[in-house]
Order: sequence, then C-alpha cells, then structure tokens
Amino acid sequence: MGRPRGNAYSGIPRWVVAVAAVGALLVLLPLAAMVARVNWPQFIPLVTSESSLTALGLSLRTATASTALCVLFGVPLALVLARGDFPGQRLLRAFVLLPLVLPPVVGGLALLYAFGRQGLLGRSLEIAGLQIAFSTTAVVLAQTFVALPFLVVSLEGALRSAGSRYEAVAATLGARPTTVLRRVTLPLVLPGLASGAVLSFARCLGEFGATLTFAGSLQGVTRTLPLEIYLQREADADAAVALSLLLVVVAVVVVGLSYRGPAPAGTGSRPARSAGGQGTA
Amino acid sequence: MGRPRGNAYSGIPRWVVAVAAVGALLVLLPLAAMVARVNWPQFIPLVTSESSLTALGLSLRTATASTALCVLFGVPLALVLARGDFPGQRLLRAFVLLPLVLPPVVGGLALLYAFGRQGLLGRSLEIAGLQIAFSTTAVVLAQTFVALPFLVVSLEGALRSAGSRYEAVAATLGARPTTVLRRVTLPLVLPGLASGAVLSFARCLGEFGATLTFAGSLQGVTRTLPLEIYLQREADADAAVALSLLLVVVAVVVVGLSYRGPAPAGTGSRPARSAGGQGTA
Amino acid sequence: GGASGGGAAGGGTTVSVFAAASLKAPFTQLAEQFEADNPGTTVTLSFAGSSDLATQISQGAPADVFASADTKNMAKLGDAGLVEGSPRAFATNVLTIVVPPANPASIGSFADLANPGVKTVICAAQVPCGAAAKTLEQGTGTTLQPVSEESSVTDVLGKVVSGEADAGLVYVTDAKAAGDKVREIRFPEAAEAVNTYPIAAVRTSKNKDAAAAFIAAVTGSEGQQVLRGAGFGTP
Amino acid sequence: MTFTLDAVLAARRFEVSLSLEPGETVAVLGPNGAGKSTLLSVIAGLVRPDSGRAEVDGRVLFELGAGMHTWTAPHRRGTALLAQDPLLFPHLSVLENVAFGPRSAGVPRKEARDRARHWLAEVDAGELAGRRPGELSGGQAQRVAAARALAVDPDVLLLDEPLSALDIHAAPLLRRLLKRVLAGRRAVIVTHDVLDAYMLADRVIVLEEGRITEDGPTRDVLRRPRSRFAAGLAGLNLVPGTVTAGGLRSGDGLDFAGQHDDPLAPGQAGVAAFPPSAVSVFLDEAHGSPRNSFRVTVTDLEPHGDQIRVRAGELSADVTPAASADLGLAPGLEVYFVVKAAAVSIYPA
Amino acid sequence: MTFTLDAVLAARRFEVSLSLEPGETVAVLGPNGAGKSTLLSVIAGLVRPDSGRAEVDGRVLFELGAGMHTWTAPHRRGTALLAQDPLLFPHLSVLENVAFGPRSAGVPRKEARDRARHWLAEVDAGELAGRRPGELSGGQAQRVAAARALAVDPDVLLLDEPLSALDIHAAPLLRRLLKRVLAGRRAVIVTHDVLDAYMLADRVIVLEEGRITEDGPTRDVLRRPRSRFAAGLAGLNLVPGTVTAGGLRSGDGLDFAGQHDDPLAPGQAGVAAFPPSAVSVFLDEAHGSPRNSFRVTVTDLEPHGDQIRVRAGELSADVTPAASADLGLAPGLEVYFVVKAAAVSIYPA
Ligand SMILES: Nc1ncnc2c1ncn2[C@@H]1O[C@H](COP(=O)(O)OP(=O)(O)OP(=O)(O)O)[C@@H](O)[C@H]1O
Ligand SMILES: Nc1ncnc2c1ncn2[C@@H]1O[C@H](COP(=O)(O)OP(=O)(O)OP(=O)(O)O)[C@@H](O)[C@H]1O
Ligand SMILES: [Mg+2]
Ligand SMILES: [Mg+2]
Repeated sequence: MGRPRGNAYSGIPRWVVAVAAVGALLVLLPLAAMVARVNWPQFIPLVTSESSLTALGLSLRTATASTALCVLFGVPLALVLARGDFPGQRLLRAFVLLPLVLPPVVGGLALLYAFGRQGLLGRSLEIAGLQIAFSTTAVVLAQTFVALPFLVVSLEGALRSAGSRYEAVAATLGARPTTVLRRVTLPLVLPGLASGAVLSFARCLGEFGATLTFAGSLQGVTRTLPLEIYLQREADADAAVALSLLLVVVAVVVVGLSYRGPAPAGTGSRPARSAGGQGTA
Repeated sequence: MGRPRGNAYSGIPRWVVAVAAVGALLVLLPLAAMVARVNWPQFIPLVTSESSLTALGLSLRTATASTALCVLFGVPLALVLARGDFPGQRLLRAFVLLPLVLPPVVGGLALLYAFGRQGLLGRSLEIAGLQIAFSTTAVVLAQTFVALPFLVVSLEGALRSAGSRYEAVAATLGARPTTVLRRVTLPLVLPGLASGAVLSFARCLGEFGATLTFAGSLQGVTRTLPLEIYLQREADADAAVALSLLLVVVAVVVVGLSYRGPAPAGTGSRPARSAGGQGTA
Repeated sequence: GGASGGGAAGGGTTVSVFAAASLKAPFTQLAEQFEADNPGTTVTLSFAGSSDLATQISQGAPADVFASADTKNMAKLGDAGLVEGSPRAFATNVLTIVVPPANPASIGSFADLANPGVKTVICAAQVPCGAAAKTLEQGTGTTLQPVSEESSVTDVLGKVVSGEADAGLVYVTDAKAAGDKVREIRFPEAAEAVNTYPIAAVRTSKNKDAAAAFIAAVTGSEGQQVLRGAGFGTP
Repeated sequence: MTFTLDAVLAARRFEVSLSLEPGETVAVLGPNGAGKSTLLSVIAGLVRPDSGRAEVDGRVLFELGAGMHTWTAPHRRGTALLAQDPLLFPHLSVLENVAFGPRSAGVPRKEARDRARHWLAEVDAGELAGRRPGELSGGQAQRVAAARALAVDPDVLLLDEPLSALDIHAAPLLRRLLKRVLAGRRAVIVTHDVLDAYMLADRVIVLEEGRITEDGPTRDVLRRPRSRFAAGLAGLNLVPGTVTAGGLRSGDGLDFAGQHDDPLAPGQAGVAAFPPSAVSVFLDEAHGSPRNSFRVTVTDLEPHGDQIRVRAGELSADVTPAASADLGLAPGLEVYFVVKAAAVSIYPA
Repeated sequence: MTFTLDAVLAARRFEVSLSLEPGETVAVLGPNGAGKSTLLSVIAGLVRPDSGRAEVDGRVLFELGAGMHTWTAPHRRGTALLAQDPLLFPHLSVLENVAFGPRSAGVPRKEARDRARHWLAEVDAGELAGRRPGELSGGQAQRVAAARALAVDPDVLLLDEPLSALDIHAAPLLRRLLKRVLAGRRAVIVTHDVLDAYMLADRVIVLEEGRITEDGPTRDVLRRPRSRFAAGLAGLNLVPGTVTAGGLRSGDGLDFAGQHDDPLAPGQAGVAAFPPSAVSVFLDEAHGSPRNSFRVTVTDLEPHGDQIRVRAGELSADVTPAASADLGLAPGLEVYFVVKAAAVSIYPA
C-alpha cells in the first residue's frame, strides 16, 4: 500500500528502502563522525586563512574549466561510442576508460611523459612557446585527464538507454545531424549529461595525485584545495578534516544547485503517446 | 552521406567525430607515452615478483567484493532517489554524492573516526569482537565508501531516463514491486547498471588514499596494487609505471570482458511498438 | 579475507613495524636479517608517510614499532602517550641538490638555485624536508623562488628525474636511490639542517620484547651498516 | 453493485462516477481527450485521483480526499490493463511477455508458457512467440499486447482501443475472441467503433470532457442518443429475437434475413442489427432482391443531419427529404420498410 | 517516372519495386506484418535495405548491393514520415514539436511558430499548443504528429496509418485535410481502411508478405481484386461523372442521388461510391424512397463469400443466393439496380 504523492505509479518494494537506508548510513556515518571531530573554535580561522581561500578559489576555477573541457570532449566521445559502429570501437572504449583505474599519481606521470619538457610532445610544445608544467594549465589538464571517463561512461549509458528513435524521427523531418544533436539528442539525455558532469566536476574537485605529480604544488598557481589539505595534514590531521569540511560544503552547494535530479517528465525516452498512466506530478 | 553499417539510423555529425578524435588523443597520448617509457627488460621480473602478485590478487579480490557491496547498497539507493518522492530527497542525494569530492585521504580519516578503535562505532564493534580498521575488511569498506556514489549516480540517471511506463504496465499485470524490480526495472536499466558497476570497480581498483589511511599498508592484508605502486615509486618511478601497466592490463581485461556496451536492441526505453525505423543490427 | 595485522601468526611472534616510506629499502633488508636471526619471528612492515603512520597509530593501528622520518610526528605520538620509553635516534639525513644528468641550468652551488630562470622544486614547509630547506634558506640568506613546493621528497625527485625541473632539494638517501637518473651536487651548507629519524616501541604493543629486539637490531651495528649503505648518516 | 467508482482529477478536468454489476462489460465511447484512458488508469491504479472512492466486491481500491489515504497498489487490484500503447517489455521475447502475468501470479514457468502459447494462438500470433517486441509490426505488437492482458485472467479487464492498428482479417478475429472472453466478465472497453461497443458490451457510457454524458444499455444509447457525440454515432436498428437458419425471427414474429456474424445455432437468442441508412421505404410491396420487407406504420419523422429519419415503432429509416416529400410520408401512413439481407447482421444476444 | 524504388531486405522478407509519378499518391494496403511500415522506413532512409536502388527526380537516394554504397542521409531526402507511433519529442511543447520541421529547414523562429499554429489549427489541435506531449491523449498525440509531418512540406510525404486512434469527428476532418494536402503531391499512405485508400490515393498497392500483390488505379484494384487480401476489401461501386446539386451525373447520363462528402460545386468532376451490398435488385421499377433506380442488364453472376455478386457492366450488387434464385437472375436479364441516396457518397474526382 504505497502512497505515491504525485499521481504516477511508483512501486518501490519496502525491503529496498531498508537496504537503501543501510547504504545511506554507510556513507553518512563517516561524514557525521568527521563533522563530530571538527575543532570548531579552530575551524573559522583555518578555513578563512589566505592559503585556504586561495586554494579553494583555484580549485573552483580549475574544476569548472576542466568540467567544461570534459563536456567538450566527452560528449563527442560518448556519441561516437554509443551511436557509431566502426572497427576498434570496443578497444577505444576500453582505452578511454583507462584513466579510471590508473592510480592518479601514475596518471600524472603519464601526463608528464606526454606533455612534459622531456615528453613526447614537450619539445614541440616548447618550440610553440607553450610551457605546461608547473602552470595552472597543467592542473586543468590533469583534472580533465582523470575526469573525462566519468562523463563518457555516464553519457554513453544514457545514450544507449535513450535509443535513437527520436533522432530518426527528427532526421525524417529534415533536421541535419548537428540540429538533431542540439535539439533532440542532448535535451533527451540531459539527465545523463548532468550526472556525468557532476561526477566529472566532483572528480576534478577532489583530484590530488595526478595534479601533484604533473603540475606541482605552488600556492595560487597549482595548489588546489586537496593539495592544501594534504599539506595541512602533515602538520595536523584535524586541520585537514576541517578544511575537507569546507570542500564538502562547497561541493554540496555546487552540486545541489546544478544537479536537481531532473524531473521525470520531459526526460529521455518517455514516448510521446501517453497511456494515461504516467502522471507528471 | 553517412554510411551506417547496420540498418538503423545513426547520424553523427562529422565535426563530432573530429572533436571525439581530439578527446581520444587527450587520453591515448599519455597512455602511449607511458607505454613507451616502460623498461621492458625490467618489466617481467617486476610484475611477477611475489609482492606485486600478492598486491594484484588482493586488489582483485577486494575490488570485486567492494563492487558487489556497491551494487547491493547502490541499487536500492538509486531506486529510492530516482523513484521515491519524500522530503529530504535532494539532501540525501547530495550526501550520498559527498565521497566523490572528499579527498580520499580525508575519506579514510572519516572512516577511521567512524569505524576505528577510537571511532564512533569502534567501541561497540570492539565489544562485538570486530576489528575493522587495518584489516582486509577495512580495505573493502574504504573502497565501497569511495565507489558507492559512482554506482548511485550512473544508475539514477539511467532510471530517470528509462521512465516508469513499463513498470506501471507490469504492475497492472499483477506483478508485485519486487517482481517488477527483478523482471522489468533492472533488465531495462542494465546498461546503466553495467556502466555504474564498471565505474565502481575501476574506482575500487585504483583506490589509494582512503585505503592507506583507514586500512594501512600491510603486504597481503591491506597492501593493494596502488599502495604497492606508491611504495615502488619511493624507490623508482619507472618501476611504478611498469606496475601501473599491470593494473591497466588487468583493468582492460576485466572491463573489456564484463562491459560489452550492451547492444542497443533490447535496451532501456525503446518502446515495444516499432515504427519500423529501428533496425536492431 | 585476510587476518588483521599485528597479532601472532603461525604460532610464532610477529613484530609489526610502521616505518616512514623513505626507509623501505633498508628496513626490508633489516627485517629479513632479523627474521633470520630470530627464527619463529615474523616482521610485517607497513610503509607510509610519517604523519599517516602517526595518525593510524593514534587511531589504534596494531603497531609494535614506529620509525619516523622526523621528530615532530614521534613527538605527536609521545604527547598522546603512545610511545614506550623514550624514542631513540637511529639515522640522520641531510639535503642535497639533484639536477638532471645534463644539468641544463648549470647548478654548482646552493646559491645557484636562486638564479632567475632556474626551475627549482623543493618540499613545502609543512613537511620535514621543506622545513629543512627553510632552515637552509635562512642560514645562507638565500631566498629561493621555487616553481613548486611539493608535499614529499619523492615528488621533488620525480620532477627532477622527469626533467621537468632544473634542480631540486632532496635527501642524500633519495639521491643515492635514484642512481644515475640524476646528478647529485653536494653543498657544504647542508650540514646546517640535519634531519633525525627516531624509533620507538608503541605502548599498546602486545609484543614488547620482540619490539625492543627489533629496535636494538636497527640501532645496533649491523643495522647501522645497512642504513649507512642506503645513504643515511649516523646520529 | 460490486464495483463502484467515484473519482475526481482536477488537472484533467475528470469527474466520473461509475458502477459495474458482476459480469458486466461496459463500453466507453467519446471524443479524443475526453478522459477514456484516464478512466482506465484510475481504475488500474496508475493514476491517483485527487479525491474519490472505488470498491470492488467489498475491497476498497482507493478512498482519497480530506483525511483519507487508502490506496491499493496496482498489482493487488485484480485488474489487467491493455493500454492504448502496446508497451511490450522490450527485453523479453513475445512469449515471455505474454507469460509475464501468469508468472507474476505464481504460475510455474512451464504452465505459464503453455498459457502464453494458448493466448498467442488465440490472437493469431503463435508464430511470433520467439521474437523480440522490437521486431514486430504495429499490428503484431497490438495483438501480442492483447494476449498479454488476456492471459492475466483478471477480475476486471480494462481494454483501451484493443482493435486499433489491426488489419481487416485480424480485427474481426480479435473481436470474436473478446466477445467470448468478455462473456460474464467485468470489463471496461474503450473504443471509437460503435459496432465494437454494441457487440462486446452490455452497457455503454459516453464520456465528454471528463464527464459521463450518456449511460445505459448499449441498444438504448445507440438508438436514442441524447449527447451531441452519441448523436454522431450511427443510430443502429436493433431487433432482438430468435436465431433462424437464414436470419432471425423477432419477438413480434417478423422474419429478418441477414448475415450471421458468427456460426449461430438456430433457436438461440440473437439480435439483428442494421443502420437506418440501409432501410428503403416503399409505399407498396415490390418484388426485388431485398429479402426483408415489413409493413409498418410511420410514427415519427425527424431531421437527422441532412436526412429525414423515419421512425416506425422500434425501427427507423433514413431517407432524403426529396424522397420523403415524394412519398408523402407522414405519421400514421402505412409503408414498407425494405432492407437487403446483406445489410443485416445477426449477432448472438 | 520520377520516383523509383527497388529494395530487398532479407531479414524481413521484404522485396518491393515501386514507382511514383510526380504528384501521385499511392495507398498501401495489406495485412499486419506485410511490410507496409518497412516500405516507408526504407523510403525515408531509416532502414537500410540489403540491396536495391531508389531515385527521386534524378537524385539517387540509395544504391546498394555488390560494391555499391551510395546512401543519402534521411534529412537530405526531402521525405517526411508520419510513423505509426506518434513519437512526439517529449521535451518540446506541442507547438515546438510542430515547428521542428520548418525550423530545421531554416525558417525563422517566429515564422516557424506561425506555420506550426496554422497546422495545429488544421488538425483541430490549436488549443493544445502549449502542452507537453506527455499530457496528451492518444488521439491528440496522433493529430499533433500529423500536423508535425505536414508542416515539413516535403517532396514525398509518408503517412503510416494517419487516421488510427481518432474519434468519429476527428477522423473525417483529418481525412478531408489530407485530401486537400495530398492533391498534386507525391505521397505514400498506409491504411487499413479502403475508403481512405479510395479517397486519398490515385493508386493502391497491396503488400502481402513483403511483396506487392496488387498495383493499379484504386478503382480497378478495389473493383476487381486479384489477391486474397484485396478480395476481402469491399468491392466498391465507383461511378465517375459530374457533380450535380443533389448528386452526380455519370458519363452515361445516369443521375445518382447521394451524399456530398465535402462541399462540392455542381459541375466539377466527381465520383459516386457505394458498396454492392447497398444495391437492391428489382425486376420492375418500384416506387419507394430510394432515389436511385437504374435499368441495367446483368452481365455476370459470381459467388462472393456467401453472397452472389451480380455484375451489370461497371456496377455490381450483392444479393443472397435465395434472392438470386427467387428473381431468376441470369446474364442478359434486364433488372433495376436500386440504391438509397443515403448509401451513395459523392467525392471530388
Ligand atoms: N499525463 C497527463 N497530464 C496532464 N493531462 C493529461 C495527461 N494525460 C492526458 N491528459 C489530458 O487529460 C485529458 C484526458 O485524456 P485521456 O488520455 O484520458 O483521453 P482519451 O479519452 O483516452 O482520448 P483518446 O481517444 O485520444 O485516447 C486530455 O485532455 C488530455 O490532454
Ligand atoms: N526491427 C525489426 N527487425 C526485424 N523484423 C522486423 C522489424 N520490424 C518489423 N519486422 C518484421 O518485418 C515484417 C514487416 O513489418 P512492418 O512493420 O513493415 O509491417 P506492417 O505492414 O507495417 O504491419 P502493421 O499493419 O502491423 O503495422 C513483419 O513480419 C515484422 O515482424
Ligand atoms: Mg486514450
Ligand atoms: Mg506498420
């Protein structure tokens, strides 16, 4: 006897709710324990210290830029992987997924080998007057490298789930592939794109190892909040916890504002013809 | 003049393919650079050393266990978040996403504060004879903590995209919510579940910071491959790269085998009625 | 599933040693020797940053012996009442300059690090090697303009090995371990900032005797010889 | 009254009261967007009304409104819905789709499949059993969806335009099947086709803009429509009687030659149906091919569109105004109503 | 021949050759699963045949087979498809759905919206403009989908069962609209309704099991069906002629009284259509309400189901065997064919 509040069907078995509660506890308990440990009198000066605020600002700026790059490159990659049909597709997918498993520090090394001074492209880049290492660009590059697969995987899943029926209809109405992409495909997979972007942004915000290895750690230039936290921890674990809380609050605000968990109506693949059984409320 | 090989519509604008190629390069180039750097004569003895193999075995065992836990808790969480309608839903979503942004080391600290000997639950657990911290259990717990949001976010996106029309139909045919879940909901969002599980597995496999902090680094017990790589790097970065290659190969094999990018036919929300325009090939 | 660390394994005694990551090579060798000298005793080694280890021990990690790379983290544990007796210094380490083998910035002395255009990488002040660098800067009156302040020596070394940086300040042990991937440039001022490694038994240890034996082995002549071989100095 | 429903859903301007006797089948007619599908969804439990109450055999399906929150989940209502869209589960084969209902009711797999095969054969889709829904044509999907709903064997069967998308051979087949299945079963069937309403239902309701504007036995509503919408439906002549070899003998002893829609046994109760437009009016008996010629007395003349509807007791004929004037038709005049046997359909009652 | 198609798709046992003159509309009839929707999808470029060739006005749509890989993408074909499923874009409002085609063709936003509003009004769905597709009923969605396809103004219009799901008022409205829009336009329209085929198309093809079994002018195919399927369709009487005030005067000078389906101007070319089952046969002229009584000579008698089809030149009547025997019908006999005006529909030719 469920009691949906809207007038649509939603039958969640009760045991599912129970298990979900345990799962939520698994995540919430450590967070609560962390909050309980914060040394509040010390908290305000610590999080408002110049180094913390600089690091926070840098983190937000770089994570935003990296997420934008992830969307820029990830959407086409996901499209090609989901809709394309070419030899080597599975291999490409596997490779694009690799940064997921690479320990971030090693990812940073790989980036060094590619874009560093002595790296594959380093010579050419240096001739072009581009110096990536130890710059904010390096931070963005590192974050993009580790976060790109998150966007690609989420979006590819959403694209496959959505199917291509509406795209086909749009094409028969005379829409060019680019128009179809902009006006049909992307709006339909918006929930998937949103979760992918949120995942990427979060991954960028928390990125540590690759940045440290590839970009270094200099206040205001390459020392993002996680690097700052790591350093603070050397002095005082509690200080690190307090700073982390700052990161968490920022993340909750940003994620909470941007990712509303789009309403089921108007999403993906709900066919236009209503069987009358799908209320939108 | 696209040339779909199957007989379904798939119109990818050409510029999308070009951007995707650049995106792929962004990921492939560092990987290639890394492979180029591997010291092959040193490679075989290094990756077949006892400590490496022990670490690899531990990594695979714990990542598998953690992914199972992620699925166990993540599926109900995603269901409740996607289909439920209760006060505090958005807050719960934001909290479940938090481990994404927490620097892993801080996540490890939070876990210690919760489940450590001195932690919130530590006392009660100790009385119950359970010592979690610094055991293999701790590794699994740490990995589950950091990887759970990946599964939840991907799956929630897929669930929202799929909509609940088929679930409603199943209910009118007399299926209990549990039956609907098992026979309709889960099969329909299988692509989303698969990508979520892959992401979680990958995140577990690469997990380093939280494990180090919460579980320590003890050969055969808590020293997973990323921790081993970290240690090797202290001595010799090239050794770390070589070991990472092992991790990468394992990941490609596991991911390649388990995640085939399910065929578009029979997926999610393709309505049953065919407009004739959706070939399955 | 695995057994929890610490405790007895296989009927024999187990000593759980938490040691700073920079001690990996000598301690691994030492542990083998110790096991050979004391049949039935197993040494399990857990390596990480000193502050990580200190945090773990204060959170109840089953350690018998703690070997720190600095006195600060040992003192932290001491304040928490977790150290048995007083810690003993068993090794020292001093900073040295490392440059890529080609030495592109032609570094010859500590003062050269401050030359404009030289990409110098040092440790951040929060970590021991960074604190030592600060001391040197003050002592020599040189002000470095590093392009990066890393959180560990390994990261400094990594930047130099990869050729990203022109020079870096690392410990002599690190320079030694890196072999011919870097060129070491010793400088006399280094002696002004000596880093001391203390070792102590952990109060909550259940194998105090074995712990004491291991500490004795490290501080004994045989142990010192191994440490010296890795580049450490004698305290 | 063993099924009663009262429901208000403001967002769709829907406000309906309805009750069904045991074994009664109701047809719902009405324009697009009138609320027909909404009605079925409310009964099935897929749409939650703002307020109202429904009960079947003493079980409360829902009771909503100020302070009341009783709500029975769809799967416990004992209803099965064939929605307007087939919505076959795309990941299951056709056979598994049809077996889904029985499986959910706890029928063992093998038996459920046998049952599914039976119903697939009934809708003439037996050879599609192994296909995926994505490989079906529109009409094939529609038939499979019908089989899936029928296989549930529910207390109340809800059918939303079950005969749309079917070809000219499949539609009569499914119509006959439904006729058989619905006999003695509580069902609500939405249709745009009067003949379906007449053939399949005991009663018809007309929905317009979310409200019931007609409600009554099918024959009465079709013969004497009061709503604008029902008036647009053909005003069929319906004559009850006993089936004979070549047609039907009415209660008044008139013999109607006609087409047997189904194999019918002489002697059983039946109805002859034919549209007024098929009836010609003659002043004298003429020898021609039409098998049916009845002497009747005109009781009434009324305009019907641009025709004149000539009523003679229970029967009516549509003629052009010119013909009416030509023949001098007026109430009280004795005339012959002539209908070709080909235009008369005989159904079991 | 400005549109030609040859296509083979083995997986669906589909093998069709078809050509269309400029301005010609073809109706496709056939049983469920015959390949009607597949045909439209192949033309629209949504399904890729294994081999074959299609060309419109000299442009090659596809040319596939051994070594040939020419393929024009759907959006460059100048076709617009109204699929069997409405498939309205769920994230766009009704108005934006209809404006999608013009927008894609580069029409400025405001003008595209005006055009969309025009077409929505044409299908009597103007008041739905602001809704989301999820808030439409089945019939409403069907109408909006029709408006969306029509708004594209394509070279070749492809319509898959455009009139299904519509209520009894909406269906004739849309039928008239299509009649107007299809005049002089190349179109392929799939239907299960003979009357639609007759009214909307110049030519009809019957598809059975992926092959064309009938192909010809609508009147010929409907009057003299050769395939089993077409035989099941009513064999309509179709009389061309000139529209008069009360009906139509045939080429032979016969006057047919009938119902004007549309406002028709006397003098324009038209066709009178009525089913053989509506024709009664008399030996003598009788004075009755039927306005149409023609003296004809029986040319042929043939069984048609359980009836006898009496042919007299171009006209035919269905009578029961009993009536046939009773009247002594035989080729050469002079009889009167009598049809009520109410049964005769007059269409523009
Ligand atoms: N999900 C929805 N949200 C809001 N309004 C809706 C929704 N579904 C349908 N409606 C509206 O409710 C009214 C009733 O719709 P319903 O689907 O019941 O009509 P119907 O009688 O089945 O029509 P049709 O013959 O076209 O299938 C219509 O005006 C429709 O636009
Ligand atoms: N995606 C598909 N894959 C394989 N076979 C298919 C697919 N879609 C349809 N078919 C099959 O191809 C044949 C032709 O289907 P099509 O949809 O063209 O029929 P149709 O004539 O439109 O029928 P209807 O009147 O039921 O809509 C059918 O046998 C059908 O089962
Ligand atoms: Mg409806
Ligand atoms: Mg079709």
